Amino acid sequence: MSENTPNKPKIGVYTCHCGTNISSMVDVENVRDWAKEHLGSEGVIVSRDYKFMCSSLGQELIEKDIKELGLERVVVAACSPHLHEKTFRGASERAGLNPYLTEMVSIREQVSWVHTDKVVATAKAKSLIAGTVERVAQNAPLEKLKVPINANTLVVGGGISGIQAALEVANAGFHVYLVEREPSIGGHMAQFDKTFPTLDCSACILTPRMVEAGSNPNITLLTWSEVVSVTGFVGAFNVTIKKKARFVNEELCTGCGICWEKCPKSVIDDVYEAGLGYRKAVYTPFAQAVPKYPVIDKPNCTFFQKGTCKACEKFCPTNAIDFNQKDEYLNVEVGNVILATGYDLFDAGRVTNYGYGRLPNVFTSMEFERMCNASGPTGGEITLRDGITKPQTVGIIHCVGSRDKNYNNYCSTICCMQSLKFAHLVKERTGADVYEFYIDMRTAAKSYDEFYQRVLDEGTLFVRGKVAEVTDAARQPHEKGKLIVQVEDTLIGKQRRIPVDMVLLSIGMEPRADAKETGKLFGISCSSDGWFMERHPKLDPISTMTEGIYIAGCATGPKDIPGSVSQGAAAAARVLDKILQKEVELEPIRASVNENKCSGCRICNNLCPFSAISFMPELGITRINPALCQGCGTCVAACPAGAISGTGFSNEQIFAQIDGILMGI
Amino acid sequence: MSPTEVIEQKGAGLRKPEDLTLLHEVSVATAGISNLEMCIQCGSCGGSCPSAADMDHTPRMIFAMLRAGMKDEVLRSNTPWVCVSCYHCVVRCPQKVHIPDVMYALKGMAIDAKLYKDSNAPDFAQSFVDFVENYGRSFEFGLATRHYLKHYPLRLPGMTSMGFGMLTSNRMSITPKRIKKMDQLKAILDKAKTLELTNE
Amino acid sequence: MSEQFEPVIVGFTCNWCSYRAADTAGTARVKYAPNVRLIRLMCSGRLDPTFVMKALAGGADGVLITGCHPGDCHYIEQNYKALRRFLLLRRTLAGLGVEPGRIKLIWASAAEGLKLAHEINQFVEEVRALGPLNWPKWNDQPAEIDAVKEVA
Amino acid sequence: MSNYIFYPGCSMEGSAKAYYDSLNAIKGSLGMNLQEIDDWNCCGATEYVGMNLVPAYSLIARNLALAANQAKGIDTVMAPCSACYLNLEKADYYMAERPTLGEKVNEALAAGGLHYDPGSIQIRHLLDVIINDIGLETVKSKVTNPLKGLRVAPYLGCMVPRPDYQHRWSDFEHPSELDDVLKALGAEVIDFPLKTNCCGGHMTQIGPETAYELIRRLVSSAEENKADIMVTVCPMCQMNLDAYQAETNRYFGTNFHMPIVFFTQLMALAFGKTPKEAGFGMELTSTKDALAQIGKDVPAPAAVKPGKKREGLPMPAPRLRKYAGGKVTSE
Repeated sequence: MSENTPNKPKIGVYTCHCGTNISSMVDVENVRDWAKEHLGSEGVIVSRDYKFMCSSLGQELIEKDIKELGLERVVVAACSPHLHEKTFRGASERAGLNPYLTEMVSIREQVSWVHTDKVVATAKAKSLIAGTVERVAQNAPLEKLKVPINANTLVVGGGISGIQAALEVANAGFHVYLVEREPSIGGHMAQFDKTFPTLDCSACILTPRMVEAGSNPNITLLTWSEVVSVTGFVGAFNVTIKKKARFVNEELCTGCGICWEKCPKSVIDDVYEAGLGYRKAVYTPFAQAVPKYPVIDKPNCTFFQKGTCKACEKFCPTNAIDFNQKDEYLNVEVGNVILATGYDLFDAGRVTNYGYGRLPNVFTSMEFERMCNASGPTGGEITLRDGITKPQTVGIIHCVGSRDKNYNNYCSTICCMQSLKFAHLVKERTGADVYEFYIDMRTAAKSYDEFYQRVLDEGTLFVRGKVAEVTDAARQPHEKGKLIVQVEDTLIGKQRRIPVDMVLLSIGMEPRADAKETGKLFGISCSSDGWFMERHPKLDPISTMTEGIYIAGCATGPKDIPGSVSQGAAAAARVLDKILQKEVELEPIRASVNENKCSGCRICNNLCPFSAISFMPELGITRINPALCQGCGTCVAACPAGAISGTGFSNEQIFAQIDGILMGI
Repeated sequence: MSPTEVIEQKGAGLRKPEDLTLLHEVSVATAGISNLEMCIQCGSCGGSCPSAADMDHTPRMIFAMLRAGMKDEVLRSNTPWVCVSCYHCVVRCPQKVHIPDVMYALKGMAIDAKLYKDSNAPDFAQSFVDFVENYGRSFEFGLATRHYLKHYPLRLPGMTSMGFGMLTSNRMSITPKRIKKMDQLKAILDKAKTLELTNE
Repeated sequence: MSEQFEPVIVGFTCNWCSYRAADTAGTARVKYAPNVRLIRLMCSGRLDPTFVMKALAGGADGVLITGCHPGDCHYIEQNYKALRRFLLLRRTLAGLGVEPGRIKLIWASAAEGLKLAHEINQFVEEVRALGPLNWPKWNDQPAEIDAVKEVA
Repeated sequence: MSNYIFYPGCSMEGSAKAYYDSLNAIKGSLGMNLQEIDDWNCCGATEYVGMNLVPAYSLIARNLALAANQAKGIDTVMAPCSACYLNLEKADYYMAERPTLGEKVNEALAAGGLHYDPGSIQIRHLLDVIINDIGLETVKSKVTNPLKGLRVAPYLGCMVPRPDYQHRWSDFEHPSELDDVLKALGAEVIDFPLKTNCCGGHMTQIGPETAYELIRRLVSSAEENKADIMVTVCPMCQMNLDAYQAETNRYFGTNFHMPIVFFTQLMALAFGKTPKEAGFGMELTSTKDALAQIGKDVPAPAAVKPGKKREGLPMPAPRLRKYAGGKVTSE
């Protein structure tokens, strides 16, 4: 081992092979020897390589060197710090070295995986290591910040995923605010008739959960409400919730239903009935709604629009109608947030070649769900748009708006199973012939393929091909008066025209139209498809880049019911873990003002979006509140006097890193 | 070589890199970016095609055959020649494959390889090209007459009513027009023919 | 390969978006030019203009500054401050006789690994076209060089 | 006055003369000033583009280069023929999408002293210009003779709404633009389900049976929807449906009689022009019954005087010369 260079801390460099992930493109042994030789003057006293640095043996190697060689700094050249920084800082800490004196160099994500020339890649790895060796010498030991966790939790979205999350947290004894923008919780699942592959009634399995959420004393149910602002950070979020005026006094209302019985105004229900049925201007979306209180739909209410009517008020036995009710704003403090905001359905009218909106007997999957539902507009009868005629032939088209670069590139994952369920329901209730038009049959979950087998056995006719068009233009006499589904049957390589009475479009899922704004509100980002982005797509699918904000259900991507429920429960478990720790550790990356250098120029004062910077007029200087500072470093970069320094990313550290990187040239 | 021979010779399935070479070759010969390698074999092209019934292979099958390296079979196929350039397939294709332009590319390759023999289509194209290269304009009467004389002589009596109609209704001139700067156009086309398009 | 000029480029990335975009590019095995070396900051707002001067004075031929898309900043709006500094820096460089094209600002979200790789490739070509950075007037006006180095 | 560089295309002087005549009859009322591209050449239709890429796109691009040179502040080339419109648009789009193609084409153009930068001029179809520049209100204001009682099937064909690289049209499958113009003329417009289906294209020449079936579908659907007349924006569609309708009837043993004219012809009638000025009388499937619906009569076609020396050159003898284009790639 080489001798320590005077005035330089003792540094150890550890280069990982990552199996062959790194070593196939970076000459790891060469890097190891080079670091010892060329960076010896920079303080490197030991340089080692290892097959898997992140393994316990790899970590022990570092711990041993810290203890035996008295290392004062550690550099691990391996994968991205976002994967293993915690691992290696933990190893250092166990060996008695302040964790913030350990840095990682990403030579896998930034070198071996993205370059193709081994010589050049090796040179780049060396340059990055040199930069980090210089930087780490400037690192200072830091102590983690600890902030207490508020035990209250906010759950946004009252679909099955949000309900599950709220119940798990509440049942553990902690308070939950469950916010839902519709008048009732239940989400899309409340609209379905049957659920695949077991065919249990959706309402039968969902309503008990809804009732539980509505009656749990630990859950404050805020329906017909939306989150309008969020400030603070993990452990201490301050959330403002807008409670839209219901025009119904919840204290007095018994949910008896006389108001909507008497209301003279019928409105097409585009939300719950998917446009297939009607509701009144004062309504609850469905009979089992939780809470049971109705809302008055102001833009459609005769009294609000014309000034007369008030039928609901006249007949209400408890005087619960209150036309003067105003929107309320509620401020709540929570420690963690779970976003389970769900999905929108693809607009079938965009695929004009399928004729939705032009050809009456083309239906969307959600319209069909409502049609099948005994409480739906047809009382569970499967009929054509006229409400009478039973179809004799039905065509079901998969992948509408999904797996298509013209619309959404991704697979919506549930449509194959949904379509198979429809085939079964049509057969069972009408005996009609059913055609399924699919590109690929995707039934990859427990008991799903068995259901496909069952539907095959029931005599459904499968045609492998993406439907080209649905038309009413007959070419042959037997096509007259029918909808003709034109498709290449790709298994026989011939175009077919199949006349049917009814077409069902299995429409895909889309991110909520306002997902981006919601993301901004909570400080999380969306993927290029528009779904909320996970901290790690495989290993941390329910966390986000923002501490304390968790995501669950279809808000993160298309999912079936079991997937949504699992994520809701998982997010709740993560929140409970945080609550039980009572406080949360934060990265100690903060800015502070050297009061001797501060000239009081106030340039930095308006830069902080977290209001952490304030001017002390009596002292003529500026101070930074470390509890509010988030560590972005903008003020550090702006201070003309160099009076503000940022821990973890100080000027000295960055300058040293630049020097190191450019050293070889 | 029959398609089965091709497959037997190379072994079943996609063989690298020879088979991909054919896909690549067609891709390079296609105007714009073909996206040919992105085909997921969904059949929305074959389903959309108004003349699919007259094709010996649907466009989708042609793309599968290109992947399998079945060059002769593809260039002998009537598919590209029966394509009516309606562009329904391209706007419906979920992978944005430039299907009609791939068909154009295959026609050019078939002419070069002298493989397509079953119809007069290449001749029609050739007559058209001749007119354009000599006059700078196309010429419906000359084209139609020349074409029908050569390929449907028996139909000509039936068609004369139409041809006569076109003439008497003043819609067909008996003589072609020539552009003024034919030499300029010739120079451009002569130069163009020496230029090979390679992949970027 | 012939004797092609290989520029050295220092890139500053935001911890939340563009550094993760580099992770995304890596995970997806997207290939890009090896000329760039990335330095992680917490936010593009942390970018002190002297970092750029230091890199250019120290031998880099170009500097890439990357941040979250406007409106997507993890710290709400600090990337706008990076944009302001970037515009100022371009003018300063022009004043020093250095091509402003040697610095570039791009937005890349954590999902945009492909975009980041594409932008890196493009910038490498742009700087390659500019040739090696030779600080003007260095030989005849050493005082000025020292001033630049001082700032850096 | 709106100024346009005008690319008529070969058929405007031949089979689509009615289109040309009627356009000339209405352009003044619509305030359109058309400057024909000097010495334009054929766009290559669907045949030349089936040859090698570089010659095909050089042929088209010569027109774009000439147009751009002639433009002097005019930003649009207007083409009334769908195939011409699409080919010009394609050349402009692909030269940009695939820069190597653009370079090669410009290398070829340079041999003729020309150059074209993709994107330097907009390429638009006549219908697009009428709808979006002139506007429906102007069209309505010029109607003196509303086409009341005339049931019209709007037929756009393929190459105008598709592939639509620049997203100029309301839909690929059921665009509404042509319907809107015809409604403005006072006609009764049917919801024609096949409005963007194919007329058979070049198949009338190389595989007539295929084309006859496509013609049959269109004509029978128009009849079923009780249209008096079909209206198109494309010379090829008009030619196929009009001139080959009798052949189609013979082939299937049917008895369709569905006249088809250009939309500009109906515009001219509605603007008060005579049927002759509007180019009627040149169609092979008679418009007599249809015009009777609006109280008009079809003029007799002008007789061709045989033997008169015309502008132009004699026909070349058929030569079966092998196409001498560059190879696509190595074999």
